[in-house]
Amino acid sequence: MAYNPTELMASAASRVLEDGKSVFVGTGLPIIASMLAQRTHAPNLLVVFEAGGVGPKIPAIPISVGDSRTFHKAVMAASMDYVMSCAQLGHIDYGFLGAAQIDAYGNLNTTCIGQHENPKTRLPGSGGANDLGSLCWRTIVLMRQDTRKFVEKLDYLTTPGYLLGPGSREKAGLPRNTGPYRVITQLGVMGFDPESKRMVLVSTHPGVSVKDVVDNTGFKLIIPDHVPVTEMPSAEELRLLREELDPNKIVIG
Amino acid sequence: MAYNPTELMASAASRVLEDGKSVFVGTGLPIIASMLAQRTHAPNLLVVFEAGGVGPKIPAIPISVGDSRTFHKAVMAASMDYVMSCAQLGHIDYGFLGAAQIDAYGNLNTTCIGQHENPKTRLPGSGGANDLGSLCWRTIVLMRQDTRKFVEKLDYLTTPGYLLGPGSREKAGLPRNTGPYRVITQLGVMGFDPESKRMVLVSTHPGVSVKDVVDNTGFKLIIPDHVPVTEMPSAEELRLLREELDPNKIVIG
Amino acid sequence: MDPDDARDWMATKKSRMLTDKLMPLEEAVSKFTYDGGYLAMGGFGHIRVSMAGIYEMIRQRRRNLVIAGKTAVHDVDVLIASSVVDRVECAYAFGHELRGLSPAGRRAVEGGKVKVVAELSNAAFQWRFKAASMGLPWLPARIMMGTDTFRYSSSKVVEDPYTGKPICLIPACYPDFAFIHVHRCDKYGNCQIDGTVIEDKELAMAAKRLIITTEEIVSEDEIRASPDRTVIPFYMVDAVCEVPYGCHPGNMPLLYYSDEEHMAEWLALSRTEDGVKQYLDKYVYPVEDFAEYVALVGGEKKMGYLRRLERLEEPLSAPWAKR
Amino acid sequence: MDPDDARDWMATKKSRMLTDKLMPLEEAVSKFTYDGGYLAMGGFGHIRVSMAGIYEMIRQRRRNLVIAGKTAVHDVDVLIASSVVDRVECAYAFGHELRGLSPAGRRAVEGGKVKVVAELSNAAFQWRFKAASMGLPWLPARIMMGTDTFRYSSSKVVEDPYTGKPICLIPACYPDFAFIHVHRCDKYGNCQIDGTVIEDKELAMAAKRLIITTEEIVSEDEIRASPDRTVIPFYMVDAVCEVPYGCHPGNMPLLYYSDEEHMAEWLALSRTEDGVKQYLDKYVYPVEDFAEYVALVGGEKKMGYLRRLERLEEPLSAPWAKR
Repeated sequence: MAYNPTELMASAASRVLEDGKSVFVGTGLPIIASMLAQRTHAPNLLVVFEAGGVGPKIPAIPISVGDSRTFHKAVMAASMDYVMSCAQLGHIDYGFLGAAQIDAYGNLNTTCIGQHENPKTRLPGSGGANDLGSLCWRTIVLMRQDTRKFVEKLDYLTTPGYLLGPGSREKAGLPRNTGPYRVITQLGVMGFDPESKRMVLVSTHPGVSVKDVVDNTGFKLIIPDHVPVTEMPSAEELRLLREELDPNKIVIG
Repeated sequence: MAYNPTELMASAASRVLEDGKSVFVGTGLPIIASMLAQRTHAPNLLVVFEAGGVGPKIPAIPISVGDSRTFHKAVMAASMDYVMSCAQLGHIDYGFLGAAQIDAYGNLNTTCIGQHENPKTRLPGSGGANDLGSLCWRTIVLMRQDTRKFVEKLDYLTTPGYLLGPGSREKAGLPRNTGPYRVITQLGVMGFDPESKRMVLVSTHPGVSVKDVVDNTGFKLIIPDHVPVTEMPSAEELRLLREELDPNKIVIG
Repeated sequence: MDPDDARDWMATKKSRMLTDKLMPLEEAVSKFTYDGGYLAMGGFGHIRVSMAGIYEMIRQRRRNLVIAGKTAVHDVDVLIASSVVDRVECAYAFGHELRGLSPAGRRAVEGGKVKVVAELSNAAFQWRFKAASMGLPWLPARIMMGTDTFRYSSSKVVEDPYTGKPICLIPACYPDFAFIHVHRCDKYGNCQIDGTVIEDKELAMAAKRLIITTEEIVSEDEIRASPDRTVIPFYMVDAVCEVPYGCHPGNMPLLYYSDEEHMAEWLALSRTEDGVKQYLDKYVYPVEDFAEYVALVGGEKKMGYLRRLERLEEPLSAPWAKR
Repeated sequence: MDPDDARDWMATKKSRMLTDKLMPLEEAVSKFTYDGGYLAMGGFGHIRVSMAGIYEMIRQRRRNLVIAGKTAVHDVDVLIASSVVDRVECAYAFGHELRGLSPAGRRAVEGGKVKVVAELSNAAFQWRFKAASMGLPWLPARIMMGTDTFRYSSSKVVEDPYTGKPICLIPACYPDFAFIHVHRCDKYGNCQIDGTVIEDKELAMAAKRLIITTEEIVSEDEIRASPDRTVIPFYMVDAVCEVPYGCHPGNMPLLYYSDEEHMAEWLALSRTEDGVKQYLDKYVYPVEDFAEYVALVGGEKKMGYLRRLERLEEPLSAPWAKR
């Protein structure tokens, strides 16, 4: 069954999520991926929104991470302090992030391209990204992959990945045993080497070669001997995405 | 009209309170005094309880500073964090305290008589007293006066008055321009000298001599040249106390 | 506890899985409380304290507990009298508010049977739980400084790097187990409380094990119909026990007032060790469960009276008031 | 601001007197906002933001404001486009969440017309208000460390005297004036909010001046009938203005959804300075008050549609979605 790259990303992201775990989500693809997980393998995935929605039954895609759909039939409509405190206390297993730039250690830039004082492109800033990147146990980055986005050096480090490498999150004062877990793009799925904390290729999407991924990465990506192919979205996943989760094609396109 | 010492203390305490100000109260006499103020000269006195009740229409004397009467028809039923934060932020004008011992600087003991590790008498401890004594702009102490209670040196300093004298609250880190304002006993009303921060006699109750007060004070009390007599409770105040505020004589006796 | 260790606990010992946690109180107490542990009770004074949980711990003869004396009144008094608690972190204890001092609690401390291991204030206790609830090692506060209360606390004073003034750092407190009595919750532990929440939102997050006793179990749908009324979400909760009148003889706001006749009985009996034994032998040890206790203390007739008292339909009598 | 100075402000400039604070929004804005001041808006993104307050400040041609970009979206965008704001403390700004980036906001920053004076995160902003609300100079937090976000913030990192680990101290923020849009309040300013409160409880306490816009004025008795629903008590509030639909084109939870047709119009027009002028000349400058604005954007018919949308009775259309 044919699918577009966004549908594949949604499917791949949903499969990272586990039943009975919690996930801190932003608008767009993260919500779609989380709802997809809830309707397939993870019915008890607890979805948390930064404005205070905890465990809603999301009736339709929220436009804002604070809108009323983020606490529709929720177990709790709390406050930002409450959910951020939950994250700081270790209750949030996964967090979704996006970025304009990422480096080999999974550090992210969502603030500016060019100099901060005189930016070529001004981006929205951290929002909750720095908080999620600091406090969730594992973060999942969803973004497009090309050499302008996968860079050797960020123009601005908005959200911490593994910073300068092994031990440097802890040295900076960030919570122990946290950090980026997966990076999912239109080309493949990446993870992080447990020793060096540098980005490693986990799988290439169907029809994408390892060389395609490497050519679209501006830093040295670790390539294992054997790189599997990302599982395709199932027919049921595609049906859910198209008919139930995003019938107006606001996110999926 | 005849009155008992507790009625006089309630009346004297209520007269210290001002309309449109806020007061943090504990159970017993402070509530009675605050309710009396509301029904006489200070209808807009805002009463706050440490368990979270803000501005209730108190229907009957609460037994506990947290019971449901402390937020009956209140403007807000909040939390301890909320009201203590209000106090720390400077929203609470007055606070009522009681004590087993007080010294010349208005420092209070509600923890123990004798050594802490091996007390002769164990008392309840600070409760919210240290908080009120630290954070309210002005505190009012209601207690019995005798030489075992008005002492040169406390067995234990539970709640800060002026500590060691001028400047020492600020030096300790407590909020600026705060501290004890009045001490009301069965014998008279005391205040604090603006320079030395030592206790000064403000008025003696009807029928009580300055010597009676001095004889019942275990430290050197500052006696001004002219010491007025505390105003007697009015007939209306006594009616309110007896018929409306404490008809079962739980507090007033 | 280092916040990194607290995070590990919450990640591994608490679950974000929506599971049915309904169980008899007896089971919850035997599963989640243990000798020598640090106990904190939700509510405040005589308000919304899970006395059902207290009596069950006494029946199970828990020993050597430390209790958070965060304006702890009847709870700490009977726990001391029954030899369950032998150490107290004290903000307020050994007193019964307007009713006077606690004969049993005072006797135990003055006789050396119970140790007061720390002193602090009510706000300090609240902020200890709050620090924990925020995943922080401590919270700053402008209280306790300059007093013996500070000296006997576990707080530190440092120079504030912003203002240059001294500031008190109050360490987080993660009780080993806590009981919170609520108005209603679903079987997963999503709880609603009416009236003041006091410090229970924070305590629920701070507690390593949390037992909810509730006046009523309601459906998940009812909770989800008004999510802004949820005070404690399910993933903080370890056990849910339905115990109507579970905070008697205390006050359950908007439902029933405190039972001052029962309190007077306790205050009179607890003047002596014999009296304490009499009380426990009458109301606690031989009792199967809380429903039997409710029958013993006056049953539906008494509960009806306490409900009317709460609705201000009867005048309060205070039998302990001697004047 | 030193917490002692904040205390002096709250003691002298805020009143615990229960006084009628009802006034037209025009008066509240002219009385409590001023050029060069630091502004913070309640709500979040497109949710429950007092757009009525925003439009009134534009009409009164306020200038040189600094805004708390605490996930500030349409508010900061039109304030920048109308030259009211020239500095931003940025957690999230210059974007419209799912709708994409803000043409007007980006153009102003990239052209140097608007300066980003600090960077921080959403939680950091929340905790800045929370520190203020607690009367503290700062709150500790385990965020921002190790990043440029920290370097461009006003926070400090110190060694935690308990754990020995680095910890971030986030300074209190006391905005000069803030607007919070609520579901209902009485004439004194006792406010209720339905759904998530986001960070408004803290912001209400932190703001030196607080203007409440409300969907509805209710009686004091109605507030006092359920005091546990009060989110902001009267003594934080300086002005109360009744403005139905006052957060249009945003979402007022449980009442009306965001107006994506209006947002699409703004997003299209704001691509050019001419378009911005067109928008302001149509919807803001010539408008007498918010009721006239509501009529202009579609009146009761449009509001009925947004109410149905909120109740999920109509499917959402997203005219800005080009795909």
